[in-house]
Amino acid sequence: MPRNSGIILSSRCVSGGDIERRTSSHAAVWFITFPCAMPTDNKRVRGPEVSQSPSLFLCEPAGALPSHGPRADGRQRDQVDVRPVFVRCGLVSQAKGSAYIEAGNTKLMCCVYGPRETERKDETDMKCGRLTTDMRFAPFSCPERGSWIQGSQDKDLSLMLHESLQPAVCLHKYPRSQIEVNVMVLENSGSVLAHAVTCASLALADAGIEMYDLVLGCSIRQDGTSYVVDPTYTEENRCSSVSSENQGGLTVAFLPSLNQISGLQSDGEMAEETLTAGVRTCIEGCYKLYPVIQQALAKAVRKAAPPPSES
Amino acid sequence: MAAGFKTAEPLEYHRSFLKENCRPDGRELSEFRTTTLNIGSISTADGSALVKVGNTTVICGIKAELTNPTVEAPGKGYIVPNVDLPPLCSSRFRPGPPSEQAQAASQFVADVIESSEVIQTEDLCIERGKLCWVLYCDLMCLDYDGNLLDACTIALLAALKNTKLPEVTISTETPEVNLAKTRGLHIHKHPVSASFCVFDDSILIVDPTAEEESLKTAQLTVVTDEEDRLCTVHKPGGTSLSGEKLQECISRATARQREIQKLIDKVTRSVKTAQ
Amino acid sequence: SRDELVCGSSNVSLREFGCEQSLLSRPDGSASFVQGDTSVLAGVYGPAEVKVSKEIYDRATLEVLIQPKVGLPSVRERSQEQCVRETCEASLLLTLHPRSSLTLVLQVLHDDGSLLSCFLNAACMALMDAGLPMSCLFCGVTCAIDADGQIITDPTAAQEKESRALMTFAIDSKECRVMMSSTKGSFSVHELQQCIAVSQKASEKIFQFYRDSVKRRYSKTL
Amino acid sequence: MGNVVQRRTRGALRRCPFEVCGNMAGLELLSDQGYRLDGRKATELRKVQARMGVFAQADGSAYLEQGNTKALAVVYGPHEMRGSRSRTRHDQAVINCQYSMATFSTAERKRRPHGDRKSTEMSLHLKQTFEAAVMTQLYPRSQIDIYVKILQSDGGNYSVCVNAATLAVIDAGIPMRDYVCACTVGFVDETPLADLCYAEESGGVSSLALALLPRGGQIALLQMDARLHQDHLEALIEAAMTACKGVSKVLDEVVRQHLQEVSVLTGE
Amino acid sequence: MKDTPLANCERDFLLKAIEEKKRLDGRQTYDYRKMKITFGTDYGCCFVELGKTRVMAQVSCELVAPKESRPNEGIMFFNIELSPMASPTFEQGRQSELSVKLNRQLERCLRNSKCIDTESLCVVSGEKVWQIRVDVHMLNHDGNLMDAASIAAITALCHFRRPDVGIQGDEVTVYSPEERDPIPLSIYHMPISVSFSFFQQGTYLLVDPCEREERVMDGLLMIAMNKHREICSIQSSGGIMLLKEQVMRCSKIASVKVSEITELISKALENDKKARKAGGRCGFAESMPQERITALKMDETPVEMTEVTDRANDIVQKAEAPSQTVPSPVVPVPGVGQVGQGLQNTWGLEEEDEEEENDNSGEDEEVKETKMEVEQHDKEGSKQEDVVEISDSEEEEVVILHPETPDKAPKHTGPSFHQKGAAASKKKQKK
Repeated sequence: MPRNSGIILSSRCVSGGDIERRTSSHAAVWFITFPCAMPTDNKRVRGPEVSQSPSLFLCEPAGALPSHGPRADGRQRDQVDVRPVFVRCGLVSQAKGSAYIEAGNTKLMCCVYGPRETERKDETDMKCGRLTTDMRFAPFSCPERGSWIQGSQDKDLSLMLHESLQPAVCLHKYPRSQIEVNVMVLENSGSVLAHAVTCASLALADAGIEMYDLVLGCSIRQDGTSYVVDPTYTEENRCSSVSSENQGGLTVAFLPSLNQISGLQSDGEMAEETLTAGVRTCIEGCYKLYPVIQQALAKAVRKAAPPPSES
Repeated sequence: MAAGFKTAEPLEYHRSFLKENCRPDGRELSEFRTTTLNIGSISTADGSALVKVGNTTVICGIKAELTNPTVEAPGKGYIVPNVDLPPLCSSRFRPGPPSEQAQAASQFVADVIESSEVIQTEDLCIERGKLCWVLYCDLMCLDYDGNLLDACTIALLAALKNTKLPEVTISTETPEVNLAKTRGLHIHKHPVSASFCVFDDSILIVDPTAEEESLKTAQLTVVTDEEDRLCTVHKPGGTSLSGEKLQECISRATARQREIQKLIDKVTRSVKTAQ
Repeated sequence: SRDELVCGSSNVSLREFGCEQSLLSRPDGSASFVQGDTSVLAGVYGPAEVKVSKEIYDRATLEVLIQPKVGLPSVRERSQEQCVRETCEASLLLTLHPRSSLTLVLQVLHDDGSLLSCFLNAACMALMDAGLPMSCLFCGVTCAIDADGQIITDPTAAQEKESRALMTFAIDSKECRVMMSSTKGSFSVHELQQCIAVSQKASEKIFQFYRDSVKRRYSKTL
Repeated sequence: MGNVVQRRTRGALRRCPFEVCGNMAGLELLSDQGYRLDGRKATELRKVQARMGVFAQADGSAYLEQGNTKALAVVYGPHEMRGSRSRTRHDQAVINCQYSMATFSTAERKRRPHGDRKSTEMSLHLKQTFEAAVMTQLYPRSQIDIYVKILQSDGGNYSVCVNAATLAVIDAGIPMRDYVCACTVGFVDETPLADLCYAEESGGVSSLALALLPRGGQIALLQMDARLHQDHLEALIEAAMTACKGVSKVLDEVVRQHLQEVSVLTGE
Repeated sequence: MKDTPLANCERDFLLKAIEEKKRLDGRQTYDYRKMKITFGTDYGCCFVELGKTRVMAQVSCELVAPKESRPNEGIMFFNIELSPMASPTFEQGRQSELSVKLNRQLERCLRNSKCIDTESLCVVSGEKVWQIRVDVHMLNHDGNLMDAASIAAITALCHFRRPDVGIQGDEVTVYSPEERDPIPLSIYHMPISVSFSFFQQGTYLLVDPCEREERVMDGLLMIAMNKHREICSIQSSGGIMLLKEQVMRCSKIASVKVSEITELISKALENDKKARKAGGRCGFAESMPQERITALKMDETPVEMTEVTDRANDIVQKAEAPSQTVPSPVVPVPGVGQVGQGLQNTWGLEEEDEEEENDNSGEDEEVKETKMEVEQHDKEGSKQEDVVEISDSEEEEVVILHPETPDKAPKHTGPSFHQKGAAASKKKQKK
């Protein structure tokens, strides 16, 4: 799942665990220093060795989320209540195809370059094109500042994105070439992977890459007996109930007109029936999204090649 | 036909326009592209701004974190600007560590901050020798169509003006952060840059596009503040320019500074009144 | 006004400087340049075979590497490399060697102020030593403006630290115009123009030095 | 925080092993009675146990234990050159070695299994040893890969790797000039100690690693750390050579044993 | 850059010469090339010339936290930088085999032999210790880099002075050289590496191989020793097979060479100390040869300042003053502003706002935006959806699903891209 809390917390330990800080009495801030032989990034302007997010020092720590009643943004629980989506194609002048998606506060951009010659000759496939995906988070996209250097989470997400998109793209039509999909998360407010899939498929379509169908993504968060669709960052990272039963997240990539699932990713612990119900909910969510994406694409096409009657 | 000419002989194509004192996109030689500014759009950042100069788009997000000041400068905080040119913004950039251009841009932004004293690092000190702020100014290009440096400086300045720091009190030796109480940064100067390209060793054009940049023989960036003082005159090599030509650029840069400062001020005010 | 102070100032001088060419056996051209205590060693390789990824079809690819004395090169060195490279590119006739590579390596031996100008001077001497065709020569001059508004040319590290603004220019030998400019601190337009004028004057001295050293080398007498 | 290993899931950067190494300086490495920490005599080797042909997919493989140091060696090849073709030698085979240590092989968890200076150097040394021992000229324009992994480290990593790799190369049927046997020896109280364990290695003993082709008494690799007076060098090398010859006997036995087993299986 | 391969006849020639006990530069088998040791302006900077091989070492120090396992010891860090200046085959920032080999050998030679008292580098136990960093830069590669590097590194360490520190309570003050004289490192002994190259399966042996010889050799044996005849490290490299006797012979030669080199280093250090005491200038500028035609020096020269001010004034005055009219920016919604009348961009997050402007001014503008809102139907949860398009002109394409539901989502506190939502709904009302 996108940046789940475990990873974020452990990467925070880079700047020193706060437990140690709070128990130390003789120094204002207790930082851990590392032996200096550690390789440093000399291709960027360097700041201090370590720094900590102010959120670690909050006066009153944020409480747990309620597990019932309406959600923080007013949406409904246990219903296919997706956030309003704002989509647009063809924003980046330099790219072959591009798309921007905004769902709640989650903001993503995707650019598609290619098809072009493969970079490495030994990877050239004579029969089939190569699809490469790269998903990155802007350093300011999450509540905690991220590093410029791509972490394993980003690579993991890139791979999942790749797996969700590949079945939809007619790669056999692009022999010996590669198609690059770059996704940049500008603001992470949950359900990043799902929206990245949608955004990337839209950008691919905008680039005129032949596809069997659009790929739409939707995710849910199961929290005990209830679930939330299209969870926000806080909903993703904070669980309200104590029991670990049926706690987890699920992201589905779906080809709506073929009615096929191209990618499914789940984490946490869920019962079999909960999971199948979750998949069904996600598909429903995708169908809600479908007309919006279709409209945006139609608009982009109309703009690129206006029908002769208009001109 | 024109498209073919443009692809085959890009230099001749541009020359034929410059002869007529205009440019392929219809601008005059000393005309900037439309500059659009949007501030505060990233809620996860402490300050943010999105700037578009023509097609070139740069987003700046500022994140403030707490750290110890250095032993050499116990009363100072840090500002860490970094420019990233991800492969997303143009096909000319490859994934991997920052390219030379990105590194040079990062250094340029760092130099502008230091030379102009837009923010005095003393303002970022919370307790001398113990605790201070570090402002990570991460600039990311989303669409590269030339004139990266101008877009970066505007984005940085607007984002800094938009930045709100929470109040920090030190009680019993540990800092306490109060998110409810925030304050803005004290912006001492308003440095704004103007970039120029030299064409065929003599013709000066303003605000070059990516295509114009690839055909240039020299590039020049002048940064001025509201008191008409120069903060940076950055010309990394290329064909030579006389003092007179430089003076022309400086005059244009001064006018540009006024224009942009007014834009930033107005947009910042519009946010305040809206709240 | 402040601008009047400049004339007759005793600070406006260049420290003693020296240069030795062809001092390394491996590079195709090499030079060490000394300005006061600041010294830089430069080595040039090329024209030679170029990596396919860096090949340019109509001219040579110039690569400039700056090696700091302590630690690894950082972003600051990258920016200086860019300045030196683009200056060299403008003066070298790169189109005479298409699809080939030129490498210029600059090693800091000691930094006592005016380092960037020393880089430029060492680079120019090394390029000359390598016998690469150039359309003009170039030299670097650093000017500092101290707290009283006085101009100091070729400042030492201590003077640089005290100064309010610092400017380094590369001046070409053909028309004595500004090829490169890199500044720090804030200053007025007047100050900028004065520093350019001073640098142009100082460049005459350095070009004369270039000429003398070349003359000495080819006259084969001491 | 710099480029920490990016291809792996990151954990916390700071952590302490449960057992922090105590100071070994106070320990007596050689008792008055002439016994070492683990009860061996000065010239006694640790128990060597080995098995050949542990992997089916590899061309040759071997597992070797020397006391508590355990290593696994795998050989692929000779095969066509892979990777950069520029390294191809027209007159001999290229030997490619990679040395790595399992993250759990040491008392403190190892952060980088391979790729740091020390293990790169170890790979280089292995390569050098086997270039000398393998008859590379028989396989021009080809490549032989030797991968060695330390599963548990208790001193003498280099020697154990060499011994394990020798068996693996033999298992792969690649002709060698002779067995290459390696041993680490130390020098305490004017006495050379054979086959050092970790406690002895870290106890400030000057140690010498030597790889020997026993039949001709040729030294394929010689490496020494820490200070030793020149006059003692000869005795130390002599001790190392004797120890290596001891190892070679064990290896020879292992090979013969293995051959017998195989021939029984094939019914000859 | 690729290295030029050695021609077969050149290789044969070199090997033949070695067989005949002759070397290209006229040396004997066991001779070192001419060695020159000079120092830089500051402490801890040493240049070593070994024939044409040139190496520079610089020592620096920094206060850092110690390693957890050794809280009372300073840290030594060695780095040999194979600068591309030394040889075209060296690449910047790449860990080549050679660089690993040299770095490890130097570490073994200087760190593992414990030649420096690291305990004296401790300032506050467990908190602050000195880290001594030795950077060795290869400037010209003409063979035997290891010996040159080891000599440069140990000489630079001997030459280095670290700043004095004072401790009051838990505060550490670092004194500048003006306040208190800097302190030299305490060095127990000086290990020096001596390299032997072997040819023709170990039949022939040469000391201090030059670059050409290194290219035809079979292997190398490096022995590091100090003048007390203590061996600090031995390392054989390259696929050679040595006999015990050869190793013993090499160690004997090494002990002779090491005492000679140690002598030379001490003399050089002595001379430098004298020169510094006498207050004379030292450093790189002084070591530049005067008698060569390739070198020239010029004394301090004044720069004529005539006309400088006039010229500057002239340029400034002649220049056109910047125009005083400042175009007024357009701020359609809070948080967004635009200035300039140039071409329109394709990236138009805010274009609906612009569009509004255009509507008012009556400009015919191509609109390229889509604004959509997905809204959940009323709480009954009916899953039906019908798309309603409420745009009567081709330019304006605003699609709202379920327009009867009031705008529920864009109730954002704080500015966001979403203000466009507000702009769009405003427009809807206008209609």
